[in-house]
Amino acid sequence: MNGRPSPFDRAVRACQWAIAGLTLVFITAIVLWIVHLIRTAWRLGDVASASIGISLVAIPLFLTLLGVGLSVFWGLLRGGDRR
Amino acid sequence: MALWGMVIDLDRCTGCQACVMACKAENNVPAVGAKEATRGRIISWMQVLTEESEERTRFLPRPCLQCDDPPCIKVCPVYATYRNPEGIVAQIYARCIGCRFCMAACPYTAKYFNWLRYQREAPGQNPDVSVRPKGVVEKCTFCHHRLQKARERARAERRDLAPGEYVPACAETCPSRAIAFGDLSDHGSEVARLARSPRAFRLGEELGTKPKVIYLSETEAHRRA
Amino acid sequence: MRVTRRGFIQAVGATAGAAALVRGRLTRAEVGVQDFERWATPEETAVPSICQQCPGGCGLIARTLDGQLAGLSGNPFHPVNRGALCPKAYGALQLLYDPDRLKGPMVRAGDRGRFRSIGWDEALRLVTERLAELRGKGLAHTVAVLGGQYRGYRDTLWRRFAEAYGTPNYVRARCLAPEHPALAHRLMQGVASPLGYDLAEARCILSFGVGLLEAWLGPVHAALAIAGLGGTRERPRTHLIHIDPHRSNTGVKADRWVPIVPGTDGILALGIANALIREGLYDREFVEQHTFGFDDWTDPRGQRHEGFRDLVLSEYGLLTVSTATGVPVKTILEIARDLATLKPAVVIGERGPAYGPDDLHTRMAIHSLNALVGSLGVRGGVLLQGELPLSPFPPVHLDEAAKRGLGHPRIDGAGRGQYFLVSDAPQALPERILGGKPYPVNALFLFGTNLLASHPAKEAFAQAFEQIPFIVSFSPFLDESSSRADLILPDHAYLERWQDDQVTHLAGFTCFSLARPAAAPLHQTRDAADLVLQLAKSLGGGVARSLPWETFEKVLHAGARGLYDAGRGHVVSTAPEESLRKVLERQGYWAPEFESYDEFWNALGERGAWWDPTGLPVSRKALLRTASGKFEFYSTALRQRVEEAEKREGARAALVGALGGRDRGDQLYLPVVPVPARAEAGAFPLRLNTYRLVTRPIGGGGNQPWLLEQPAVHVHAAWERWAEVHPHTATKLGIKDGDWIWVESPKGRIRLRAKLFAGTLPEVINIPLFGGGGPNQNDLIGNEPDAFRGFGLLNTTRVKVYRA
Amino acid sequence: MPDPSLQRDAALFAPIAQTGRGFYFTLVVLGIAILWGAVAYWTQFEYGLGVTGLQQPVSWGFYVTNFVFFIGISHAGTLISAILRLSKAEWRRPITRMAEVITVMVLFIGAGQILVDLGRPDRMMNIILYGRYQSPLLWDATSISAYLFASTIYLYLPLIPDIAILRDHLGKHRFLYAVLAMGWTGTPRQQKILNRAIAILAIMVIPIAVSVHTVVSFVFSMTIQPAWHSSIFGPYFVAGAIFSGIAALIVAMAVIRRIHRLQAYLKPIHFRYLGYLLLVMTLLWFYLTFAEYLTGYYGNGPEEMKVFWSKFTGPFWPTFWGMVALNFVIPMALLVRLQHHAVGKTVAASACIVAGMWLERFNIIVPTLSNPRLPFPETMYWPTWVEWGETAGSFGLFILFYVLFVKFFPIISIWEIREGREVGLKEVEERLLTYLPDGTEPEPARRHTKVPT
Repeated sequence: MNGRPSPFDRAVRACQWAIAGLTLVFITAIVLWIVHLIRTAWRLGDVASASIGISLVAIPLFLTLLGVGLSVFWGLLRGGDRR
Repeated sequence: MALWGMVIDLDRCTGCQACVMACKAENNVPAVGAKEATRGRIISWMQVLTEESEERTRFLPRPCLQCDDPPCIKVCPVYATYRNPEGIVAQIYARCIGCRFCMAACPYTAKYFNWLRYQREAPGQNPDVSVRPKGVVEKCTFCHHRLQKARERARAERRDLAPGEYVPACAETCPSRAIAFGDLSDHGSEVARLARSPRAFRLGEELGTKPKVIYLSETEAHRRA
Repeated sequence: MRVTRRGFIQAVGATAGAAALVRGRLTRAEVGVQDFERWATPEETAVPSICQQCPGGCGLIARTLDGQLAGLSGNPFHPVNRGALCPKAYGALQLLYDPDRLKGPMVRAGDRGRFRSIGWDEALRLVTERLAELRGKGLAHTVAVLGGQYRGYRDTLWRRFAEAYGTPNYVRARCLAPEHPALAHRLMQGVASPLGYDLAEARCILSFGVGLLEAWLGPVHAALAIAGLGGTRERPRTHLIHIDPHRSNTGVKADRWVPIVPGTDGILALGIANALIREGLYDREFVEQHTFGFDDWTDPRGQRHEGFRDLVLSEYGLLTVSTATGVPVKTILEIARDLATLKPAVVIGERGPAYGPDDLHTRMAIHSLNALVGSLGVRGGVLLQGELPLSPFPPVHLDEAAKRGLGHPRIDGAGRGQYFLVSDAPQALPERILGGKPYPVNALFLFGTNLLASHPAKEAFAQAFEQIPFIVSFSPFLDESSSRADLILPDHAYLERWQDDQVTHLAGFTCFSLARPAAAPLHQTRDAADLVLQLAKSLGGGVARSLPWETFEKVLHAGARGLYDAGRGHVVSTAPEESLRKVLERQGYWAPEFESYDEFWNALGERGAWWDPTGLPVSRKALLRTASGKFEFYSTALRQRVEEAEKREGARAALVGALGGRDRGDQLYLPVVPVPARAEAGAFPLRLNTYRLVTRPIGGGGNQPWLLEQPAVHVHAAWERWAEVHPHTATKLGIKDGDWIWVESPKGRIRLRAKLFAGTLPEVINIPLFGGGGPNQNDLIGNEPDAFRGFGLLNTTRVKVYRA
Repeated sequence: MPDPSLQRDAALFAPIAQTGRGFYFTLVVLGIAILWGAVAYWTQFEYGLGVTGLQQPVSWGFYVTNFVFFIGISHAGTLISAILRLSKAEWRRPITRMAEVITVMVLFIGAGQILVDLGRPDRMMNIILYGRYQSPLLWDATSISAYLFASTIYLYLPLIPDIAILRDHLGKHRFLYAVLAMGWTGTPRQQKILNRAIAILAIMVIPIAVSVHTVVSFVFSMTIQPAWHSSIFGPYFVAGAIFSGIAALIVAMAVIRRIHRLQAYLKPIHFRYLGYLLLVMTLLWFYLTFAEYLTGYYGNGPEEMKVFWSKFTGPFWPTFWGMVALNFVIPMALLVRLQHHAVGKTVAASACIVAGMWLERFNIIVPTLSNPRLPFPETMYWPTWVEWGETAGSFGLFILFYVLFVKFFPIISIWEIREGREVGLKEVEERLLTYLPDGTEPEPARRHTKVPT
């Protein structure tokens, strides 16, 4: 199957990369939103400590989830042709 | 910076609701109509409650107590309600998303909701106060617009705000002079003096909300029922 | 929220387009030129006016922006309310802008109730023709005027017009007129004008059902006076005792609320008198020197008369009083002791329309307590209401037709026979009009009153109205009465017209309030007073000469000149200025503030009122103007009037019958109320008691949503009509809070919502006074007039209650 | 060429291969429910929240109850499958995916309830632009989005091998399956990556799931209202969530077992084990409820007691005692002896528990709001057709998502079943040995110990 990939396979591959990209965008959006919330709280002199406290847990959590997802994605796609 | 507060003397209050009607006229608070009222959706920023107990009945006019540590502000997800530096808990009608979390958090149930579109532009309304759309929370603002007008007049005359120049509608109209209003941080003001009276007590003192509406009652021995 | 299928599909289709539309509108907010005008800062004025929602006469400041009303507040200068207002005042905003107000004059088209609009000139021409025709045919007396205003120049104007036109029938149909209690005071003290009470200074106030804080004649003025009830360091506490079947706001704020069987206030007063006399607590010095008829006495013809003291001690033992009134003996004793020890004490007996069957003697009995505790002529006691020094108008010019008309007796029989001592007896009108006695009514003017809703005899009035060929109503609304009229000439709302108020019931000081029109008239309405002047001019002859002014403003301008020339009192102004004037006047200096009358008139228009705080007629000489110069328990004035009536109509005079019959002998003239037999329950076991809410304006306020939405504080009710049932009675009848119940009386039944309320006696059902359409208390209260004064008895109806 | 091993698991492909008349009938029924919900929400959007039964003191009602209820049900999935996977309980194989699907589908509905409850839904962006992290609502938003993302990946990863099988052997949806299979060819290296990722996720999902429902309880316990402001709310909500989660799972299992005739895979032993787990949770829930109300009762604070008596004897007694009956009395009666009719008993108990837990959330939210501190007049909250409609719509939508998932993907994980057959038996045997003292040899099993199936 390692001849030139048929248009069907190329479309499938494109979709898969799109899904991976979407996941990446989704998680970075959430992280950026949390950072924005912290900045707002800081700017308004609101109780910024609460927001920072939560984000200390939330941001790494999202990043690790992203990591797991992308690692699986990378592993499966890359591993495919080097059987 | 001023710290606006109010003292309501329950021994003088006769429960006539002049404060309620003055507040509605001043702030364009709508009359929600018969059907909505029977469904329990009357909007009444200042509401006179009746405390019944064995030995006696007591009228309790309850505006928003403008707490210094308001439980309603912490829970708002969009900064739509905040405590301004002068101690008045304000409401941004344009930002409120209507999640009603602040209504659930307020221990005095002093916040009201526009369940339907109750108020339209109508003649006889006070142009200084905006009419609230449907789906937002509204509350007593100590007639904040009067403070702004009084401050503008004071600034135009290049002088400080005189005590008693800014008085909310309810304090101005109370026929038994039960409502005193002024700057709590000014030690000499009448409000501060009354707040130190032995008859003074605060509603829900143990909740730590530090309300700035202080009640006076001779027989405070009768705590809430 | 009807959602139709088509609506829904349209909506789904529309959502796609909605986003684009919103997008478009936001970017392109074009600003038209006319927007700039709208945003220019409006021209703001603060016009003093007078609140007409109750007879209190409080001063208002109407804030208008570019002529449109934007808010109301109390007039800080006005002595009646000092800047405070009651809840009703704010109803004015919704009254003025009520969409149901009549836009212009209407004339009946076809049968009653159907109207078509008409021009002002044509309408006035109709009225003038009819009046001129009646006057021409010598039937001037058959025109009747039913007025709802009992003081002020509007009332004087109507009275002058009626007199000049030639009809004796200017009947004032207003339940809350202070004229009723004044009669008892006149018979016992000989004073002509109504009495005032110095509540602010009194240390003990005993009120017999007087709604000080929610009804009577000025809740705001009373609240300001007794709000200091709690007393301060330098002034001890004032003790308020409130005797009323229903625990109203006054009952709650009182130190002691005494529930009582409705209609038995007089008997309780005599019980208290008994306790005072038996324990020797009464003011011995005052009674001996300044009263007459207290002890037994013999008249010049040698006839022995029993005194008030022995009568009270013999017939009004505390036990009999307690059983009749439902008030425990211990309470009566305690009230008597409070009254005697806390000086100065004042007793107020002004319940409003009527106390019960024997209303005159009840009020005399209550007022006699004032004598027993010696509160006449004492600071904190009873005051005499001073006279307003308004300039007197020239006497009415009676031409031939007027003299002939005035010769006829009044249609309601006031001033003759049974109603000899009374000036208005509206209750008697219906059957006299229906019966055509003494003559049929050809034309009726309705001004400021809605009898077909607010009067117990409303059904009878409705039939009477059918008989009257020509009815003109000045009501600004299409209410029950005006809808039966032939012609409606809608009056301005009170914020749109010139208005004056001569408040009568205050703490002694005299006050004349003046209101300029605050807002431009919204619709094609005209001031009723101007119309009267216009009618007088068009009728010509004596009528035109008696009412020479073109507009009502001129009338006020002419009348107020007396204040300027009086040489005392001043236009109200800021507090420091007032106190300075008070100091000066106490030392006898009085400096005129204005050079010319026009300046005075403009200042009066700017600040809203004129008053004379000093010269309170408190001295005993001023208060006791009877023939004997003393407080008369045994009213010689009443006996003299009775003898006069008997001379004219023979032994069986109607007046004697009304007072209780010859067999009562001396008790006819003594403040003594016969103890009624304890009636057994019968078909209607419960008693009906009506009371006025502080949020119910005159006329019911049917068109003021704010007031209808939060009517009361002691029960939770909104927009609905309710009856208060005592919890014990409710459990006996199986009624829960909030159920619909039928309240039935011999006259009729209405369906109300039940509210459980413990603030009453178990056998009493309380219904607040509702105005306007829908089931109201007048469907229950029978047409049972007070035999002597002709006014309807509101609390003698017996009812029964059952689940709806 | 039918692969012999596929032939054995043909029943697992059945739902995807053919779509019977029943499928379309359920679609119609669900469509009606969703339409009612849509009309209800459109009316509310048009006229405002006034069309519901909500009123002045009771500002929250059905929608917030639904929010807590659906987020509660979402704990069925990842939490249970993660725990079973980590504890290597072999009987988990047919259950895990079913549970994970419940989680992912119901999370969308749960989060949606908050948006339905907003007075101004057109200003939703304000939460993004002017968000304030101090509000528990935003904690909810964060933890729910984390849980949603984690459980979606946790559902998707074990699904990849099955999608690969479908891609190779099923004619339908080739492109969809090709994309979603991520080029899975079953090589040992890919297998290793997948197993490692699933193991990591299984560990991560448990704390996230627990955090979600603790934070949902913070929406109430962070306020100072009577009967809300208590420290037991965190564990109480998490226990309640797991409790209602398992019940929902059992109901789902029973329905799928009957419709798609998977009796061979979902055997009574699964229901019995889940039944025992349910019994434990019933007791735990009762213990926490008892602790909460006893604390309130014994403390005897005036506001607390007002709410307490309004639940026990006041206007809310039907919902309160209904909850106790549905959550404790009936499940105890049914789940104690599961020797016979295990399936019937557990499903009945689970249905009661699902209803009971909805009532429990209602009992927490509405009574406290109906009894404000100050002496306001009594009010009674009654839902209107809009609220019933929205609830029906939510259930309809959830079931629709579920049915569509079953139509496109195997509801029971094929490769795990196969792995169980080939690897599972030997591996369990070795593992059992490791538990026994060293060097013991497996003796032949004695015949008379009867193993319940």
